[in-house]
Amino acid sequence: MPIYEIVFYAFSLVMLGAAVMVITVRNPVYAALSLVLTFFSAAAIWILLEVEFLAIILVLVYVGAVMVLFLFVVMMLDINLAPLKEGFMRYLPAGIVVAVLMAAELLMVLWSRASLDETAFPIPAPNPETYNNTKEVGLWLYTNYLLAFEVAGVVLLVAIIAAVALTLRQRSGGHRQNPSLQVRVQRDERVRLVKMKPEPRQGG
Amino acid sequence: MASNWPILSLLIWLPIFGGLAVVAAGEQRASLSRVLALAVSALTFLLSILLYSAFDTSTAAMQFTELKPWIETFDIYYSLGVDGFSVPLILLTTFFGVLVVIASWESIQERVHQYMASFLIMEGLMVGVFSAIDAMLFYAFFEAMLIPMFLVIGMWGGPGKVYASIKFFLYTFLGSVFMLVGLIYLYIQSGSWSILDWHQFPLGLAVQKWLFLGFLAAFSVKIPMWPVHTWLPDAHVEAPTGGSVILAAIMLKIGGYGFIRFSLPITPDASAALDWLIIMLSLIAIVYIGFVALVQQDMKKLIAYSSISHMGFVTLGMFLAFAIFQNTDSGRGAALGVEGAMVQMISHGFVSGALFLCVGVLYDRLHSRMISDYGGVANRMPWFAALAVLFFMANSGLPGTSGFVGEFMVILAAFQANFWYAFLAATTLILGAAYSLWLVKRVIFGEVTSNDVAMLEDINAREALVLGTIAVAVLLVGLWPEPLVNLMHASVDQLLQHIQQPKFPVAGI
Amino acid sequence: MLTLAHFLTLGALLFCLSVTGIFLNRKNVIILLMCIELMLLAVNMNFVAFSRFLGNLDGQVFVFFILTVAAAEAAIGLAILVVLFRNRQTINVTELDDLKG
Amino acid sequence: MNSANMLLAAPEFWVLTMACVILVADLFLVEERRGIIHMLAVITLIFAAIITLRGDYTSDGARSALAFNGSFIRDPMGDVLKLFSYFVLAIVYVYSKFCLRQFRMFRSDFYTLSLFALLGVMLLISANSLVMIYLGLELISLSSYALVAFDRDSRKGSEAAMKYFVLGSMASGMLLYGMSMIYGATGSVDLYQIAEAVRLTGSDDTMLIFGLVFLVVGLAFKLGVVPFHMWIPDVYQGAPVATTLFISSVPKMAAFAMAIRLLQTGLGDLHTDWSQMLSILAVLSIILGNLAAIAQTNIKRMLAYSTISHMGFVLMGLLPGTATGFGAGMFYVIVYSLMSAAGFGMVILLSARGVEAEKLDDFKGLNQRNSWYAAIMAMVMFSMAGVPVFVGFFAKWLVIKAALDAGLIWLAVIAVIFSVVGAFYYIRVVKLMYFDEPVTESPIEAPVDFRAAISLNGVMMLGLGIFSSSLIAICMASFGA
Amino acid sequence: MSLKTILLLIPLLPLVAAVVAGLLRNQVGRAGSHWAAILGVAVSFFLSAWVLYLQIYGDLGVQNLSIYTWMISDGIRFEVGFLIDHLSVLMMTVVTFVSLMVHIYTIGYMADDPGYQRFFSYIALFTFSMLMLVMSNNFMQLFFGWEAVGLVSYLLIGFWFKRESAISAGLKAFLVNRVGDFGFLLGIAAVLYCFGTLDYAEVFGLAGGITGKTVAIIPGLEWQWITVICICLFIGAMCKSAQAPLHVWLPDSMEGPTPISALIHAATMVTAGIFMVARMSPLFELSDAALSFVMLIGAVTALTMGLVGIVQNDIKRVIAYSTLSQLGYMTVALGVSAYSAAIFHLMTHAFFKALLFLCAGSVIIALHHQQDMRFMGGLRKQMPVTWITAWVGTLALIGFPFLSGFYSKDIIIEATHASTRFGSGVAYWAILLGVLITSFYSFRLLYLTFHGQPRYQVDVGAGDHPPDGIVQHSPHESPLVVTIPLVLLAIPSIVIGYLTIGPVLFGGWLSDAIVVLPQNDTVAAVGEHFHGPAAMATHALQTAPFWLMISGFVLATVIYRLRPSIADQLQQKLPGLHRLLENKFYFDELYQKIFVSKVVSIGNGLWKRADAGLIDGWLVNGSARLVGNLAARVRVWQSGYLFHYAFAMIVGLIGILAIWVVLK
Repeated sequence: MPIYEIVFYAFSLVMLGAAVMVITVRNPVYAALSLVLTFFSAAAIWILLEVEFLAIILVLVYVGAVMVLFLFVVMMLDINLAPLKEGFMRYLPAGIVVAVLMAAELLMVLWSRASLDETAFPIPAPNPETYNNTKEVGLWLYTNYLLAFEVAGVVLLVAIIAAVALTLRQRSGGHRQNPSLQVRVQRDERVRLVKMKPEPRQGG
Repeated sequence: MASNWPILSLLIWLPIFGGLAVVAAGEQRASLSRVLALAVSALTFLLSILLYSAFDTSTAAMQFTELKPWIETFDIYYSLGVDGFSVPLILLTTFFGVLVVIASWESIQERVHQYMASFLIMEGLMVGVFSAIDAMLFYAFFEAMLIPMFLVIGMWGGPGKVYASIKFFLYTFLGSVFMLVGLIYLYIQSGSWSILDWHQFPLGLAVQKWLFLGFLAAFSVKIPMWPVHTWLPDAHVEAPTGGSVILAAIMLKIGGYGFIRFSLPITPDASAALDWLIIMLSLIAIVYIGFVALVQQDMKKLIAYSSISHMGFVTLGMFLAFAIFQNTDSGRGAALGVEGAMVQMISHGFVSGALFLCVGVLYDRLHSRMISDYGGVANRMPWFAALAVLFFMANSGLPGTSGFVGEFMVILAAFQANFWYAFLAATTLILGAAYSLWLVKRVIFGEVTSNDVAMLEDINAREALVLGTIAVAVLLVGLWPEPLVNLMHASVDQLLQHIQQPKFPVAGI
Repeated sequence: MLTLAHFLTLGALLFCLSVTGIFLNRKNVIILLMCIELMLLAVNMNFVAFSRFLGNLDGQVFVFFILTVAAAEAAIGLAILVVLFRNRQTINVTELDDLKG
Repeated sequence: MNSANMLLAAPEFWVLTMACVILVADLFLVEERRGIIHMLAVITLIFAAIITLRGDYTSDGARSALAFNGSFIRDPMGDVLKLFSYFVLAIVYVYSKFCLRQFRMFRSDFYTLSLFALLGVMLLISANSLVMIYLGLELISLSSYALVAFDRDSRKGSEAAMKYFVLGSMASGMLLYGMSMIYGATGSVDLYQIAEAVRLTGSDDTMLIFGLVFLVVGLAFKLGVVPFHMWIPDVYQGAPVATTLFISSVPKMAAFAMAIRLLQTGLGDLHTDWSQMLSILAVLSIILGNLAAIAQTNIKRMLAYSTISHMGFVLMGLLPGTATGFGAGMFYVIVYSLMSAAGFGMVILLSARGVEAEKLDDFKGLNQRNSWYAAIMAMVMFSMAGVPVFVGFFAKWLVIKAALDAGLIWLAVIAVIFSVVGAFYYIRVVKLMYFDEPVTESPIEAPVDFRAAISLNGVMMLGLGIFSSSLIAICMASFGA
Repeated sequence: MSLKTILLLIPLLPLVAAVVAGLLRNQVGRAGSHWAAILGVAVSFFLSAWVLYLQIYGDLGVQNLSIYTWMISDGIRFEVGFLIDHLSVLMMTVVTFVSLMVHIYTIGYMADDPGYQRFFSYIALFTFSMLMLVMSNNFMQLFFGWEAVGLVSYLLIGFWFKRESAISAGLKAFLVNRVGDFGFLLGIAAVLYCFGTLDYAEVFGLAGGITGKTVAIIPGLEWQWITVICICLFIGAMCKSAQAPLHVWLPDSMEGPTPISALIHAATMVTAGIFMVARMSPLFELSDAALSFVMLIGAVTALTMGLVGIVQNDIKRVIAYSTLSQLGYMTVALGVSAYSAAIFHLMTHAFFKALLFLCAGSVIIALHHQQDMRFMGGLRKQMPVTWITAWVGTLALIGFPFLSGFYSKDIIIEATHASTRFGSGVAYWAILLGVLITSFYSFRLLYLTFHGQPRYQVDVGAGDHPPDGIVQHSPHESPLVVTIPLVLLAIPSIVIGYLTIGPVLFGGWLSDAIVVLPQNDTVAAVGEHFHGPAAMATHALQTAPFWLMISGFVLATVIYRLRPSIADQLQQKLPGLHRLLENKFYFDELYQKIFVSKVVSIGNGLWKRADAGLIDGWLVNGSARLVGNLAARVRVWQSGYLFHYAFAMIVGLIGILAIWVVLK
């Protein structure tokens, strides 16, 4: 069925193109948006693989949450964009060499050996109509992967604690009330009587 | 009764715990530290005399053995024992243990407790080296000994102490790690850490050669042999008197002891194959270092170089045996060489220790070690001069002093191997006398050269006691070495029997 | 025919791109964080493909956890970024060189 | 799954619970009462140890027990490593309290984050599937990133955290890539099943090797071996010393466990391949770590490079792939943790009034200021240098023996040569303490618990050395050797 | 008292005396120390004489006693023991007698020296050492004594240790002797190698067994073992007995106090080499090559050293060169297998040379330590006893008939003449010419010292260290403690030759110690013409030596007594020769150039270049530097830039991938 291939190649190209955009564009906002596109394309490809649950999650979590966070931070930090892209061209050749070398090695492995051919990994049949990917994944999550699931929760908790611990701070210039202190305050702490000579008149 | 005691353990741990006690006495109570140190070292010496008196000279087997598991998982035992090679060296160690404490009585005023403790701990560790028959235990003592010495040189040393102490530490450390690799290899092959087991363990020639080189790396640095000797002059020059004394009198001997305990019996065939190398290096040491010693300006450096030259006799004497077995039918001279090497070690211990003490006596008064700062010392310090001349004479191998015995035996043995070996070895008669007596001439004799020298006072009772004791020992060994040599006959015979047998696993390799 | 290799190739290329991005990008730390997300996507691609071709759900579950952790990572990463910016008023990678040698 | 199986993870649950309790308790405590948090954390560790010790899973003669569908394993190695993790962490807490108080950073976040990290460590140690390994690892990493940036106003701290974060994420990306390959090649994420599959397919499967390379890279990063070590010096230097103390000690044990799980339990049949890879990494680490450390003037950075070389030695233990080798590696990593804790503890001790004593020169003349502390530091340094009879020596000889067991004489020789090079900078510290005159005469003050802990830690350098027999036996027994 | 006790007492008494005088110097005081020393040596002398008596008249044969076992190693027994035969007992008696005389003399000579006790301690110690040497029954103990006398000689030459020249001379003496000991020790080692024992009796018993055995010390050159042994041993003797070219220490040793010049550097120690060769005669006899070598060395020494003596101005140096020359005679005698003649000359020489030295010493005291003969003259009136004894000594030295020197020297000349060994012709002419020279310089000495006008001035206010030619008080005869030894020594100088030549030389008296092969026995050949000492003396009037001696006398008389200007003229006419002699054939300069300065520059070179430069600077510190440089370089890699760190990881990844996935 060529339609599958067409869809696959189309989304793959979009995905890779968007990924290239991510690492090359000047503006981090553009980069973030390109990243959204990359994830979106990836989700599409996953749908092709009949991995519906994860595809949805990918869109929800990344496009919906993580990328918003990114954009938020980008905007908040108000970064001066001008100098940030300088010298990019200088390292591009080296970067390309690295990329090509690595890609060559990875692809050599993937293509040159027989381990990935159809006998080892036959093309799977499409899932039956009754198959519910989400349900199956859920089942696995809460049975075989119970501990992992809980730990994942702890990981998120740590992320929260860490984020709070890092960013929550009492600004020295900020105004916060401390009732305990307010109640216990003494007179002397509030009022200070100062005796001073009258200032001499300035000339003029 | 005495033989039932764990006497070796006592000899090791008494000084070590004594040292800890001394350091616990604290910096404020310096005189308590001194007295305590003296008491501990004296007690140790008495114990070692007990060891000597109970030692059975008729057998080559290990005596006073103790065996307790240490690291059972890897067959490492706390295994002690002594034979004819170790007993004299242990006695030497405990003897100098006492003397060093007395010699440092007044000259050390800063951090006395740490100083005394360092020496006591070092003493215990050195006895441990000489009495360990488990290779890992040996290695542990062998290396641990570096630490107190390192501290002694660095803390109480002269102006170049940092360079000298670090050089000392790293040089020796580098040498010994190669041995460690060899030891572990042997363990993997044999499944035992017992040196005695290794003596019997068959090994191919190629393996033996590598092991031999590993041992050589450790012991040649320690003893030290040319060309890995350059740490010694620096260490000696910068070390405080006590440090120099222990370094020269005992630590160098550990290298020679190592050759006897490890290289010769464990890798006899490699020793036989590579004896030319050792003999060559020893002869180079004797001649070359003799020349170098001649031109030294610093008294301690001169003595240090002369030590290297004398240690050349030790290695020469030990490895002559192989050349003798090859060149003669009778094998006569082999035992002479090995025993000569042992006697040379003991004697050198006395003599170089005494010489460093002599320099220390001068240094305490004038705070200089340079020859040119002295001259005509005999005018002001006649008793000192007499003793110093005696020791320098012993250093140049005068008959009647202990310095002669070892050299004599080794030269006689060398002749049995090859005329030229003896010829080159005997040049020490000239060179040794030249550098020793030239020093005597410049320092001790002559007119008083400076006001400083004119202010010198002769040795006090404490110094006289120290130097006099050694002088008696030097003369005693020189005039009647039989009791000393008798200690090691059995062990030497067994060693020589042993090294004549090839220990290849399969015939014909 | 879309074989496993197609998907793995896609993953591999994505992986290389992300790694190259980390190396190439010398000015903006945020892009680095994005590159890391790309890298995890590449990994996910592999897992999903394997899972599908092996007919084994383990891979998908793994991807689920990776996504979770990636989110947490992003949060912490951005938090650090904020702290960094507060302290140094810059997120230029070439200026992060107080610590060296 | 039954409740008995669940109980195998009781220590983990306990630590998790207590971490949450501390998290909440802090909300109700005023500044002055924060000491309670410290107490709670230490009590957590003590009870964790008790629970771990009481865990009885070998009653039917088995050497290990599985839980949670095989993703969690209890075995002697894990228990020993966990116990030492508690112990070291307890010492770390004692040191840190003093340190954090001095730097006015005494917040409960440190305790919660480090307890979560400990949880990660424990999970990683007990992980028996790729998923659990990944999660445990991330738990440690995420907590560590936060801990490195713990001093929010520190330029260096945030820089270090950023570097650590980017590189760490990259490394876990690589690790995951490897895991995906392993998963693809074996069809499972369970280590036992992976091992089974590897045995069936044989070791010449390219995909496996491919995955293995990435796994090794991930591992190498976590351990910090060359060339995946670059984060270590910067992070050690940039992080607050309390954090450095933590990340230099406890997580190394987890990383070691991870190496055992992945390489031995999972890919034991690929031993020849990973052993060769690790030998290259090991030798590079030993050489580079020792060389670079020589040029340092900052003691935290110096210890960082020394860590790199130590990790090279740890890898040497893995090379032969035998039980004694693993035991050697384990002994080394435990000993290293103790040495590292003591070393950084001394840095904390000398840090006065909010200034970190991270310059080597701060150690000048320590012997004259306080000879006992100088002696402790000297013991640590000699131990790190591998001088007998300090415990570091036994660690070194065990791994050298392992290298020789693996037939890698060249590696052993290089290792010993560079351990001499390394000895140079260790004894340089001793030189500063003993041979130089002090720069300041100010007395060194520390609370009693700190003094007790550092003394214990220092004496252990010698005590564990002389009486190393039992610890060695324990380590060996953990692997059935 | 058993014999063993007596024999033990002989050396030990001087040792005890030395210890008392030395270590208890403050307790016993000056008198105590000289009494201790004199008593010790005197008893020792009488005991020696008693043993001598027993040997001659009693039935005491050769005694070989072991005192104690020094060491047993490798199955070889190293013993300390005594071999008492005619040779050793003769030496013992001579040594103790001369020593006793010198002890007594010293009381006067050293009277106001601050090191008085030390001096007695040293000379008593010397006596002990020398006795141990001559009494030894094995090579090791011989070496002991050998070095011990060297040590005491060193200490005594440098006795006035404040004087730079004295301590230099001591050092020189010791070092040159060490060169000899070097050879000697190799010889001993060779003996052990060949015979497996160091005991005289055993070695001599086995000696015959090694003839024909050869060794290639330098590859391709086969030497007889026996020759190697003998030459090595003789090198030792060359140094101790100051044979050219190793004689250079002896003239310098005159820096020591005169009594020890007499005792050590004339009468006893320097003859140890002669004694040793005689003792080793069973070995030397087996090697013609070695004996030829010995003879030629002796001949060269006898002639050249005599020549040098002619131009010396220092009174003690003249006698020293005369000693050298006489030692040359003895060595020649050894070389022609006339061992007994050598020993005989040794004995007579001991008396008259000690006498001459002591006379010189007496003069030196009188002139307040002025030793230069150019500032003496005319002393015979002030110092009659010294003058007469000096004449006796001189006549004995030049070999005037009936005096002791005559017999011994004449026999040597005759024996050399009779020898057919290679080189004996040259040696004969050399020693013959030596007679003329001996006579010339001896009379020159006498004339310059005792005759003619005084060439010094008396100046009471000159102070303690007046310039040359000025003395504080006018000279007068020395005290009795000085003159009595002179007289006591003069007596044997006169009569001893006459009395003992018969038994010692021709009566086979020494045959229990000395072995001479019949074909080599030159003494026996000479003995065929011997008809008693008196006949020999009268016969001498017809021989060349006598007339040479007379012509030497005449020459000296003419030049130094009658026409003093001739000396100066000769000096101007033959500047080259004079300079050559005055500089003692440039031996010192040669050694200075070849050895001393070279040794120092070699030492400096090895030290600075090889040790400090190459090994330390290059290898040791160099590797430290290398590590340091590497460290600095490695450090730069840690650039602080995240992308570099990432790059390192990528490179690592790519690298491992490349090795394992691509290459494998």
